[in-house]
Amino acid sequence: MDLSVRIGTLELPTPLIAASGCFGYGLEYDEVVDLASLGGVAVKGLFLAEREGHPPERIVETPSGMLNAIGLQGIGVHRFVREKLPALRARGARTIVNICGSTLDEYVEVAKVLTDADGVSALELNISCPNIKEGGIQFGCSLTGTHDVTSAVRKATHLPVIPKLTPNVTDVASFARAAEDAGADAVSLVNTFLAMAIDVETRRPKLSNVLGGLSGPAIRPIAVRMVWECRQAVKIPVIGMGGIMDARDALEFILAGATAVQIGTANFVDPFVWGKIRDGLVAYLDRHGIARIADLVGALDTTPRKAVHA
Amino acid sequence: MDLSVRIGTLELPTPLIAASGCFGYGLEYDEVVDLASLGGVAVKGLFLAEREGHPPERIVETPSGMLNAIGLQGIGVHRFVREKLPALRARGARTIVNICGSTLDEYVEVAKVLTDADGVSALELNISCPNIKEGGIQFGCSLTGTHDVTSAVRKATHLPVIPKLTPNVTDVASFARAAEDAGADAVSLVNTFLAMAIDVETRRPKLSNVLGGLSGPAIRPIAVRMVWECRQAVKIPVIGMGGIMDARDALEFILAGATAVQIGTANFVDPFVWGKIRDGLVAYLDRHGIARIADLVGALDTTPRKAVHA
Amino acid sequence: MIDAMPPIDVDARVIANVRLGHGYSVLALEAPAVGEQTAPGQFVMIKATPGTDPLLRRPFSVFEVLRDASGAVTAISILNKIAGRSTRLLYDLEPGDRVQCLGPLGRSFTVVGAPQQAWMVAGGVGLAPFATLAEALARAGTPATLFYGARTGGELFYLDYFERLGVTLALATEDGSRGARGRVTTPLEAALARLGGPGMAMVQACGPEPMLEAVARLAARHGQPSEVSVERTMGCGLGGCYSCVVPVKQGAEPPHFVRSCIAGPVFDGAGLVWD
Amino acid sequence: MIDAMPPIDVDARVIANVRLGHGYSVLALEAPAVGEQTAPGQFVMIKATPGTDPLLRRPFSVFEVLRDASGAVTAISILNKIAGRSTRLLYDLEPGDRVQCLGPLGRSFTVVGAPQQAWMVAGGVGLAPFATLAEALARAGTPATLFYGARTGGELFYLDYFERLGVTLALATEDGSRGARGRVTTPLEAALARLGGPGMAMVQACGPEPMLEAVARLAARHGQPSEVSVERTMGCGLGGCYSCVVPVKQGAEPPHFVRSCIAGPVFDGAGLVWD
Ligand SMILES: Cc1cc2nc3c(=O)[nH]c(=O)nc-3n(C[C@H](O)[C@H](O)[C@H](O)COP(=O)(O)OP(=O)(O)OC[C@H]3O[C@@H](n4cnc5c(N)ncnc54)[C@H](O)[C@@H]3O)c2cc1C
Ligand SMILES: Cc1cc2nc3c(=O)[nH]c(=O)nc-3n(C[C@H](O)[C@H](O)[C@H](O)COP(=O)(O)OP(=O)(O)OC[C@H]3O[C@@H](n4cnc5c(N)ncnc54)[C@H](O)[C@@H]3O)c2cc1C
Ligand SMILES: Cc1cc2nc3c(=O)[nH]c(=O)nc-3n(C[C@H](O)[C@H](O)[C@H](O)COP(=O)(O)O)c2cc1C
Ligand SMILES: Cc1cc2nc3c(=O)[nH]c(=O)nc-3n(C[C@H](O)[C@H](O)[C@H](O)COP(=O)(O)O)c2cc1C
Ligand code: FES
Ligand code: FES
Repeated sequence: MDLSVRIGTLELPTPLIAASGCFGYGLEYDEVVDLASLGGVAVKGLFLAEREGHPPERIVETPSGMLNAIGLQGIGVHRFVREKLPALRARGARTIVNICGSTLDEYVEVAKVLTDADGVSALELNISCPNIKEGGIQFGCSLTGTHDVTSAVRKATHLPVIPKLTPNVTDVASFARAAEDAGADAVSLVNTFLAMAIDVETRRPKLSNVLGGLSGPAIRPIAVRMVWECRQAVKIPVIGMGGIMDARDALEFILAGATAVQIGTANFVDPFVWGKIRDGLVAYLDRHGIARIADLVGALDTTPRKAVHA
Repeated sequence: MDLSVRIGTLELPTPLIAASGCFGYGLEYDEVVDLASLGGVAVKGLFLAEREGHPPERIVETPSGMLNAIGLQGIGVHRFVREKLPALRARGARTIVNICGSTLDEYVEVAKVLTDADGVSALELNISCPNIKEGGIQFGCSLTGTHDVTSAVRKATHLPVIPKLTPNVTDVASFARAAEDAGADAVSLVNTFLAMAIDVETRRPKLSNVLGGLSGPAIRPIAVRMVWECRQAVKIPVIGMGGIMDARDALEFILAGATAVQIGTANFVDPFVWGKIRDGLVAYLDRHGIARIADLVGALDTTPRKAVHA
Repeated sequence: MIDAMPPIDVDARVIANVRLGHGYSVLALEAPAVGEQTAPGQFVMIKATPGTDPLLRRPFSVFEVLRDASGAVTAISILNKIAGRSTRLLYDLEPGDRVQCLGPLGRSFTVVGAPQQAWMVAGGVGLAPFATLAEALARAGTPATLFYGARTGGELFYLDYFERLGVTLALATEDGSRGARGRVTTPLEAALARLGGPGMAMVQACGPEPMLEAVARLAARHGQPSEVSVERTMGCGLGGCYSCVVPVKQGAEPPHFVRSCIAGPVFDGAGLVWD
Repeated sequence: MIDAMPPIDVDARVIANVRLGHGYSVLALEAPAVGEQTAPGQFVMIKATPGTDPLLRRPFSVFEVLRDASGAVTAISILNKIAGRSTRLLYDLEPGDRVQCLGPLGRSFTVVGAPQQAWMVAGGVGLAPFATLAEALARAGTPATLFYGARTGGELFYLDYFERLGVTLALATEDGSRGARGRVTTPLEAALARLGGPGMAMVQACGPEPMLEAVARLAARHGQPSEVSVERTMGCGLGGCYSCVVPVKQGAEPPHFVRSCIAGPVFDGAGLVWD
């Protein structure tokens, strides 16, 4: 049973990637998961400098989902390269760095630092964080912005470039196209949906940031639709995510057209989810007599059923 | 305790309105709810002519939500006026007719028929049904389209005109503004989120229409955010909906800026939900010593809490 | 026939949950007010757990209407078969647990009278509506036969229950372990062929849709009326959502989608359009 | 002090769920492998029900580590207080039910040794981490006092448990029904004033944050070290989500948000920044 997939030049042993911001810098999970056994590890979004992020409350649970407004707290790319990357490399993790910028130049700067460093497998461009004004969302919500950041980073690195798309747009497929035109090696989606929750007793927002990003199973049907739309719009690989809790959910994304999938919120609910999903994928391939999971990518059959009546 | 609210010239005894497509033509619930006790009844979307809608499967459950692709099956506006409206009027229901059109002219035609009829309280313009190509979504996803349909219907009727906005856009507030500029008396939102679900065993979509609209608690945090954005963008009343299951949920929308709320999916889960939410609202006003629910509209306090640290 | 009383919603206590094996259980719910109003073939909408996952209720035929010694209705039961999440949750319920039970809903089977016979045709969990129908037929003194098919003999339940009511049994199993080998339509067709003339039996069926179609066609071919109870995904059970439609003939015009929760689940077998 | 062993996730059977009243219960879970590794003040992440609503686990201090006659660990218990949905679900669990229990997690309290005394300060459900700490202190022969405050006498639990371990009790209730009237800080402050000199007592607190702040300030003012266990909303308990941060002093630099699930929940009281 072959679970390996390719994202451009990147060869992943499984299609299961830890989603950015849901897996710390990877090393936090060293004790519970063999980092090398994952398809990849997308680390928490990094700017050039350190960031404190938003004050609590930073998360709140919602029906089958959660809102977060962490505010991209992080150690900055330089400390990351010094303090985290060597250990990740030592463990054989395929590290995908989720990069952020307040300006186009900052994205390029961060990309260069990571390109010169040893042990980075790919760059995921976070142009879709809904939680901070200067979090790149101004790029992610405009086609030209998406194109410009992607091509600027493209020019600055030989590493695979993976713009991460926001679902808070009318036509996500056009953003996938803009990324492809700008030389992206793949696109990943979805980031979280801009949302809010209110404590009706205090009449205040539940999050200090007022707004937060919705993730988890609640958003899965929308995310699957968006992956399906992007699959039809571009030739480059699509990395799908949004509410994947088990192998069945991962297969929904793969059948819709995702070459690989990322798992975020589910890792909070169960840090041992990785082995369970992996085993579930193997069992599915087995049950259906399919040798390679890659053969299932986009295999959704949408031919109409026999009409119920004339 | 005063639960009444005003939508333009329309005076509603409570802010609780049955959402279109989730309450049949109202009369289906005659046995379980006193239709006159509701703030209003938004009936199933109507075209000029009858429609068969999509073949089954038409709905599928998802985490804390459901997808539907009914395809606007309906009896058409003429039969509605003949067969349903008199009975609705007799029961003292405030009937809000959700109108659809394949063309701008059809919207106007349907509006005229209903304006000449007796017993229609308002027209809700369905420019946001995600489930059929010609369901007006082409209007609902373009600012000019939204403006044009609204002003055309505005000119054709003296009834309150309430464009219903789709959440499948980048900036819903701009659509609320377009509607207001075109003379809308209020806007209602959200319609469902375009989504899909896949049966991984058969590798086919679960819905015959492939795509469907996501409703229910899963979408509530996104819908509340959109209502809050619209509240700040326009002066006309905002009618909020999306996953309201209980009084607490309804209050979230009201505090975010909804003058009234609509309840759809919850009515499937519990057709007796109306009295429960009504009682919950009264208890809340009581507990907080508030005389009129109208005083809570947009009463969300977003002033930052005492900073956790400098 | 339509039940006149408005449906009610009961926060029903689980009285018993008897596992029959093969994923079947008989779940007894303390909902007498529902039971008193239930006509044979009507259904209830049940929410197995509070909370929003699973979100929607699920439809179940009323299986038994349970009575105490004095004959007063104490509860209803459903014949539950595990098909997915909610039926699994129901299967796992223990006495004392509670579920929301809304009903009775939908159109019921016609209770025919002698000399016409009632021929009930059940496939698998499609047995459910016939326990109450058999009781009504017994009360009416109508000669009744139950054609009952399952995969294997171990999945044929409540046979003694029907025998006690004087119902003639015609069984079929796909593995031949009990009754005729094959589909339930095999003994049915043989019996129809032996039947004197048109209109002598009202054929009433519940089970998988291919079976319903076969039964309706057989009955028509032999000049017998039929009623079939369809199972479509139901979001509300009250006519609110239009999820449960089936195509129904309307004379010359093209068939029309009808809501099976209010126009059905029991339909005239001759009126339905099959794929 | 950090626990060296990796956390494990146990599909734990509920052994008992003793309701103490006032919304409190002691829930015993068959998770010996977690109990064997637990140091005083560590916590577990518990998912009360399968499914996605509620979605996330909830953090709970390990209350007791339960042993059989031979001294082998058989289970852990948590002291659960109803605060919302998951704690309500846990309160309603019955023996035989199962929950997912991940742990042990986080940094534990320091077990000081004589001549230094250990002063435990508990507010309400903040009692939870001190049962295991009291045991460890008893094993170490460290003189221990429990300052324990609640709204009313009926909410002071497990007093005999601590007495059996030779812990001196100093109680306070807001309604004065038991011990000193007022906050637990009242008897604490009095005792600190009587204490001979700096460093003689390690003050260890768990409870509402205003109480933790007051305790840390009092201890500092009287020259005693303190450790406080904070309660922040936790999404993962493993350092993955950054939801649980508290501001910690770092010398001259501005304070810094630190993840309380891995750097805490127990912190040096002098190191935290209070609003
Ligand atoms: C009028 C009526 C009466 C019924 N009576 C009984 C009964 O007496 N006993 C019994 O065990 N079952 C009965 N059913 C079927 C029962 O409603 C479904 O098995 C149940 O809804 C499945 O829910 P689930 O959550 O377990 O499965 P899900 O997880 O919702 O889905 C699992 C599988 O079940 C299918 N399914 C989902 N909903 C329905 C549905 N409404 N009808 C048929 N298949 C469905 C799905 O397509 C999927 O293939 C009846 C259905 C109807 C419409
Ligand atoms: C390290 C740690 C140890 C804890 N130990 C215990 C214990 O031993 N016994 C016990 O009863 N409780 C303990 N708590 C608190 C417990 O985790 C919360 O009461 C619980 O998460 C509430 O979940 P809920 O679903 O019942 O409430 P929700 O429905 O999630 O929320 C209801 C209320 O509880 C608040 N709340 C939600 N999550 C938390 C949280 N993580 N911490 C504090 N308040 C929260 C919400 O803000 C809201 O006001 C501990 C918390 C932490 C961080
Ligand atoms: C707490 C939290 C923090 C996140 N931080 C980031 C981030 O730093 N960068 C990013 O691109 N996405 C971030 N995300 C989004 C996730 O990577 C993912 O796109 C989203 O959560 C949907 O996947 P899921 O439903 O599996 O969680 C974050 C999500 C959560 C819940
Ligand atoms: C089965 C179904 C049918 C619907 N039909 C319509 C419709 O005809 N016209 C319309 O404007 N909205 C329709 N909607 C959308 C609802 O009116 C409402 O906007 C949406 O469901 C969100 O509210 P809820 O989460 O409370 O259901 C439909 C929704 C459902 C679930
Ligand atoms: S189930 Fe909703 S209309 Fe039939
Ligand atoms: S709870 Fe997730 S980082 Fe602490």
